Amino acid sequence: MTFPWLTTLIAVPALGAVLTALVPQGRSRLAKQVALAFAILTLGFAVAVIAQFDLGGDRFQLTEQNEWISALGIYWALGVDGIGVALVGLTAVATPIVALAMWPEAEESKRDPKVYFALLLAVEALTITAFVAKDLLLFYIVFEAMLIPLYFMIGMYGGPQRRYAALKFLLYNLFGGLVMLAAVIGVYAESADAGQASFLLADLMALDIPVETQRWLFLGFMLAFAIKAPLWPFHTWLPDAAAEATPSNAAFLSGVADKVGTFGMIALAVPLFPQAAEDFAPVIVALAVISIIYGALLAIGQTDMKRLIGYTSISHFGFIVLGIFALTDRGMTGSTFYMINHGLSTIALFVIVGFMISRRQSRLIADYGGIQKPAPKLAGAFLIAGLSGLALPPLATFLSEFLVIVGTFEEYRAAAVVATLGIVLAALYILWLYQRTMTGPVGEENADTRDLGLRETIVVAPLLALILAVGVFPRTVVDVIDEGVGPTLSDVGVEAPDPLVSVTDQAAEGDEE
Amino acid sequence: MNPTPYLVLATILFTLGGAGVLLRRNALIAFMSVELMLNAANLAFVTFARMHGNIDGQIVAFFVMVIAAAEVVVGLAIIVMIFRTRRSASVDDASLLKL
Amino acid sequence: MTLTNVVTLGLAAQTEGAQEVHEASGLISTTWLLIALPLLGAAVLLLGGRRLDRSGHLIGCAAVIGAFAWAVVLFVDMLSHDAHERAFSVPLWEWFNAGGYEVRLDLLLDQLSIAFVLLITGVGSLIHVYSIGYMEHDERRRRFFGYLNLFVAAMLLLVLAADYLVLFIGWEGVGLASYLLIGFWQYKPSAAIAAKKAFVVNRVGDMGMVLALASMLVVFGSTSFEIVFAGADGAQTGWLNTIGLLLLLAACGKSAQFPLQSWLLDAMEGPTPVSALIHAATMVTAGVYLVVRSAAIYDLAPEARTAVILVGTITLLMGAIIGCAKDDIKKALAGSTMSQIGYMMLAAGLGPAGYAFAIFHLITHGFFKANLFLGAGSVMHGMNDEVNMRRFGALRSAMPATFLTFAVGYLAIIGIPPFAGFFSKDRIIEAAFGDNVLIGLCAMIGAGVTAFYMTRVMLLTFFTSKRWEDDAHPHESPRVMTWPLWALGFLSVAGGLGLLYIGGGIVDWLEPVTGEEHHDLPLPVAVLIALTMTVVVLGAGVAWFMYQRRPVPVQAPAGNPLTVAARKDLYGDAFNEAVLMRPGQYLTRSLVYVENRGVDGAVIGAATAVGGLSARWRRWQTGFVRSYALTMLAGAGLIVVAMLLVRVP
Amino acid sequence: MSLLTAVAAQASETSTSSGTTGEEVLFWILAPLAVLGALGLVLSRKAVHGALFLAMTMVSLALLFLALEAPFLGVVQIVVYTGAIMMLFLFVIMLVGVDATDSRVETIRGQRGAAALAVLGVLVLLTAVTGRAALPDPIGTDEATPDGNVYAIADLIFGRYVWAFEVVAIVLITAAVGAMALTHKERVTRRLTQRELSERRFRDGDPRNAAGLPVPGVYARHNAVDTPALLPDGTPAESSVPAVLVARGAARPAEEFAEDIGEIGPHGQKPSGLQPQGEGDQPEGDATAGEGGPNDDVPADDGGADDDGARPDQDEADGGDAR
Repeated sequence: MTFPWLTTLIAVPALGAVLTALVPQGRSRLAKQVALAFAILTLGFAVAVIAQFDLGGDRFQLTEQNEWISALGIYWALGVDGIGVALVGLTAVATPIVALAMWPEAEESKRDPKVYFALLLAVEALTITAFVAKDLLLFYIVFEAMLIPLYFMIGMYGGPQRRYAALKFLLYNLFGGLVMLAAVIGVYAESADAGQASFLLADLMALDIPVETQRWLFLGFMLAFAIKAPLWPFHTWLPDAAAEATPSNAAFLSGVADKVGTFGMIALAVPLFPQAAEDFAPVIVALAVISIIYGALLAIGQTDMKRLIGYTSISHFGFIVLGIFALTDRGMTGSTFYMINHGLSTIALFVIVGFMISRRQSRLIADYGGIQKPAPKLAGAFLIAGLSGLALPPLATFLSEFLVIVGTFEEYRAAAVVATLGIVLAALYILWLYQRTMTGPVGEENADTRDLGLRETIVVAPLLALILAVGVFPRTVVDVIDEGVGPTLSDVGVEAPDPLVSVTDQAAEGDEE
Repeated sequence: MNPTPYLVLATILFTLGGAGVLLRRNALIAFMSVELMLNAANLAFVTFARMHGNIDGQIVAFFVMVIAAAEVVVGLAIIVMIFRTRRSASVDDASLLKL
Repeated sequence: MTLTNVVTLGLAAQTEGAQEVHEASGLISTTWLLIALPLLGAAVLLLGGRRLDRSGHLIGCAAVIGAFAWAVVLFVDMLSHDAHERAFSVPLWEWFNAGGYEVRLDLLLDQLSIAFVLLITGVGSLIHVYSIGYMEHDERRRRFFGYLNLFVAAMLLLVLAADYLVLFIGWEGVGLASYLLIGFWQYKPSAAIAAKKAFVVNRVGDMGMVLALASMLVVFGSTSFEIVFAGADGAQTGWLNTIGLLLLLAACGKSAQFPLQSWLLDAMEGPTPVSALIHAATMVTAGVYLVVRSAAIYDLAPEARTAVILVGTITLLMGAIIGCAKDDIKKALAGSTMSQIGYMMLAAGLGPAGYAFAIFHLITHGFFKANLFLGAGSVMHGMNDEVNMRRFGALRSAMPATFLTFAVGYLAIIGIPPFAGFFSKDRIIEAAFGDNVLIGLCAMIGAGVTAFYMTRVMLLTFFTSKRWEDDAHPHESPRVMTWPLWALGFLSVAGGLGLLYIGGGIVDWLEPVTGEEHHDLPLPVAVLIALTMTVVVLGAGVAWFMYQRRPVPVQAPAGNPLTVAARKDLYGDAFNEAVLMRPGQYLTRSLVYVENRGVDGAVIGAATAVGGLSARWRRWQTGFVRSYALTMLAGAGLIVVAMLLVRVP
Repeated sequence: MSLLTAVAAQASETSTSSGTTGEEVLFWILAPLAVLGALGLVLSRKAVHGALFLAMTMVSLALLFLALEAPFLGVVQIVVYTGAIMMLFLFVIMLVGVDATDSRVETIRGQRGAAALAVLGVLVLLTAVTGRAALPDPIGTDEATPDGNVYAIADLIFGRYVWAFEVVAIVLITAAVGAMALTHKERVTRRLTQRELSERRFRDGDPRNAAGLPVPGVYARHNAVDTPALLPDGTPAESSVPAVLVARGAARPAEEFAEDIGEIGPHGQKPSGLQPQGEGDQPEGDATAGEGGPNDDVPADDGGADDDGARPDQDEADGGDAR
């Protein structure tokens, strides 16, 4: 038997969470170091997993399958395709960075910081599990279980309204999760009807579910994912959570954990119910376009920096969902790529805003101004992160946004045209934020703002470097993702359209003449 | 003899026990009414056991009695506890279940 | 409309596809160095930290001058090839391949791009040198040079790209550099706002670019020049028009053409060398480059080309009118830039008849407008950064070098032979007449107005009487600033003649890329030239009468309605504010309201409703055991009833 | 006991010959008794009466069990249920107050009507079901119990149901331990010595009671503990009657006593002190608050006889009697 890489990849952060929690009270520094060490160790294992991913190999690799509850057909089944491996990479990269970014944050509340770090590792383990789960029930369990540590992270450490935000977050996601549970059971019942009752995704995808049933089940799944992702009009929990959670927590939440929602759309909702996905695609595309514009407009109207970034995430999630439900190769590849890039850039934005807040103790934009002068490095990092937020080439976000728009344009012209409005609005909200916080005359209270320290530089530099490097050399990442998207779409029965004018044909005609 | 009269008797006793639980405020009487209901159920079990010629019903009745004994022990202990602190054996006084 | 005659002619004149592109070898394969040098310079300067503060400007200049030198080497190498063998592709690496859409980061070096490369690096080098003096007292000079280098790198990528998507990287890169440089003095709120405005307006253009790229992908399955141009023949005209219009939208944004012109005047908040390099000589002409580069598409898209002509014509008149009314010397020049780019657009819209002239005018304009801006910068430098021309006057003796070079630029822009502008602009006016008399007349009137506002600038600044502020002590700028002025002055004199007649001239040079075609003119060329010259002299004369013969008030007079409108940029900003910003703000505010009260309110309302209902229903939970027992009994009874009812007989 | 076995023997004898009248006679005697007992339980005002009624029902049922060929259960019913469990009930009733009478006033609005409705509904429903079912004549358990009922039951309990049996055993043990844990009272303070008690009486009690409470019933004729002592001026010493009796309303009022002795003192008109005190809602007040100091050394929760019968309506009734 081969080494269970994926199980190990899950076990390492889980073990880290337990060990961090076991560190004696009061030795918070040690707890943080343990947590960071395990996060880095996880990154190491993730790198090993990515290195073993064989381009052009099987669709799902490094698979493991052990019976868990055999009577019900539940398995501990893991495996990664291109999409999964990319997102695992994102999670593994993000966690140590977020852990380092939250270094002093946990102390600001009066609670023991070790819990915060233990919870972070727990979320990491659950998120990775969600990305590699090949059993529907396993996915569902981690999808829901993830809410628990996140709930406590928001509710215990955060702003003055944290309890409200945490409760709202929990209720929204729980509601979606419960509807999804019904759909999960529905799928299971279908598989039982078909003979062998199983939660194994491979078995479920082979099912031939009647269209009418598909539609209901699809809606059940989509509701959960749309809340998680979040899609308009199920989004209102995110700005509250983003505003009230600590910055690094907000970063991890919207940068990584929420990707489970969009991942679920690609990996579950679409391939399990291809017919229903096609039927509902226009509706979801419309919602996604509304999300893009609505999120962007609301971001412009915000006065609170973290809330603003929360709304930008809604806009960006709109792009991701748009690309997925355009149901084109480029769109879906772009969306998956977008997930990675949005993760990186949102984490960067939240983290940097967190640095600003830690200096000034205020989330309000109006309290800042002219920071560029006392803290040029901070401003520069903020600008680059912001530019990646507004998808400036050659930063990585550009390519993904472009692919999404292109992929959508192939199928839904009007939606793509409206979505491009989003890139104008993105420039507006990011640059206006930059203008109001970083430029202009320096107020007295901001005159001696500290510039980025060593720890902060270590946090920000790899993020920005990654954003740039992936943008300039995106080939490998895109290839890996494309590897996963192709089979997913062929599950749905979508073929990449031929261009209207094929140059090679023409050349052939020319030769004939 | 046909089992029907036994069952009707069991029904009547059961209902009277239910009435006792619902109407009496004295915890002890309510409790005894519960015992009455259990007994009625036992009667039905035994009747059916005889009807079917299968004494498993008697076994169930037996277990019911044992469990009832255990229940009485704990229940009475609770009543005594409540009485000690609240000086009352009225079930209505123990209405702290609501907020 | 008579413009449609272009269609048939354009189709007839269609050259046999683009020239063949060769794989680069030898020297040419090092084209990437052109981009790498300034990019490296930018990286070193921006990441290098304070220890480079002293030497930063030298590194910056070295990077650009090195790139220029290398461009000259490459140019010479190209000359060694046949006229139709001068297009080379320089493969770098495959950028990505998503779902069959492959984009390679390749460069394309051909006659058109080398012309731009030489202009960018050449003028860029001069402006870098000039900036050493201009920014001497700025503590962030290193950063300034870093941004300038970044700009040069991005601009070179723009013109060297062999794929629209790669071009777009450069396109956005110059936008970023422009944003950074306009807002360079970002402690001034006006500069920060102007920078943001420039970026956002450009983004509107980018929408067009992105959609154009998407359309190309749908139609051709690729965005590489090679495939798109080769496939253009077989594509439906509707698609080509769409792509052409979308590209035009992008070009309008970048080149400040109507209706996206409003950012350029505000962009003058940046340091003057920036205005010279980015907002006059190079970046703003990127739109023209885009149109000319996409010749294969526009040749087959008559409606799109008509739109280009219209946009160009409108902008050339608008810019000229705005230029007449501005008292700020840089804004007057900015209006002039708009107007001149309008000429280029107009020429580009004329198709193969005008492409070469558009590029020709673009290059000469690069020379003389950079010259003028740097001269204006030199004046400001000597006058405590004063920009109001009503506070200048009689500076010719105080700043002789600046005066002389500025005068050369002035003569060039108004098109006095044999200065550079005469050759390029006159050709455009001719071509415009060849296409359509109305358009030709507009172009000619534009020339007259140009003469008026440029004479006005000249007179108000260097002639008339002293109207200086009390503490002004005008002095000539240091050598490091005047030397580039002389160089540009020389180019303004000789550039036109040189480009036109040396080695076959620029028109022949570009012919393999742009094609060539001649229209019959309604009037003989000589008559046209004479008419144009008359109009120009008339314009200059009016200005002379208005400003030299009468005293110039320090306070601007109220002026006639046209002046008032021109001072307000012909209500471009007012229009944007009324039609876009106000409703946008209102929309945003109402959406915030809707979000809080509506969407979130619905959710919270639902929660409150459930909560209220629970509070009601809670009363059922009396806490009395007997109530619960009653419920249980009733429930048990109901279950029995249900079982009886559904019992299978 | 011998009577019971005799009846049982007769019953089982009769039952073997199915359809004979012996069983029917037995049933028609015992069934009304059982229903009567149940009614008595539900209707009796005093818990102790209810317990006795229930015992009657249970014994009837035990006999019916015998008739139903379940002699083992019948005996267990008597021994365990009637014998042990009911005794436990009686213990607790004594502990809680043997004289506690229930008020007939319903405090939960609508409970009585709804309960009656539900009970009647269930009764009609169940009797309709059981009464209308055409049940076959019983097979009888003879074949299932070749060696007799007890052997067969033992066989099942220690065979097929041994697992359940063991679990039930654990439940019983747990219940026993649980009951002990629940009723066990932890003494948190040291037990006071006699000296300390005495000192405390001086310190915070009424000094008049320093020598201890007066004893009741100086001129007792019977059961004198319910009769208050008289003070030298002829008034009854209210504190001389145990508070428990006062709370139950079992103390003799002063008037009655005065009538007995033929004359009454000037202060004898105030019998209120001997009336049950306070409201049922404040049980503590009943025991101690009424008289203040004198009862302080009786721990408030020390199993004193009290009950919730001390309700206003009953107060009035008793007061009316007294007048």
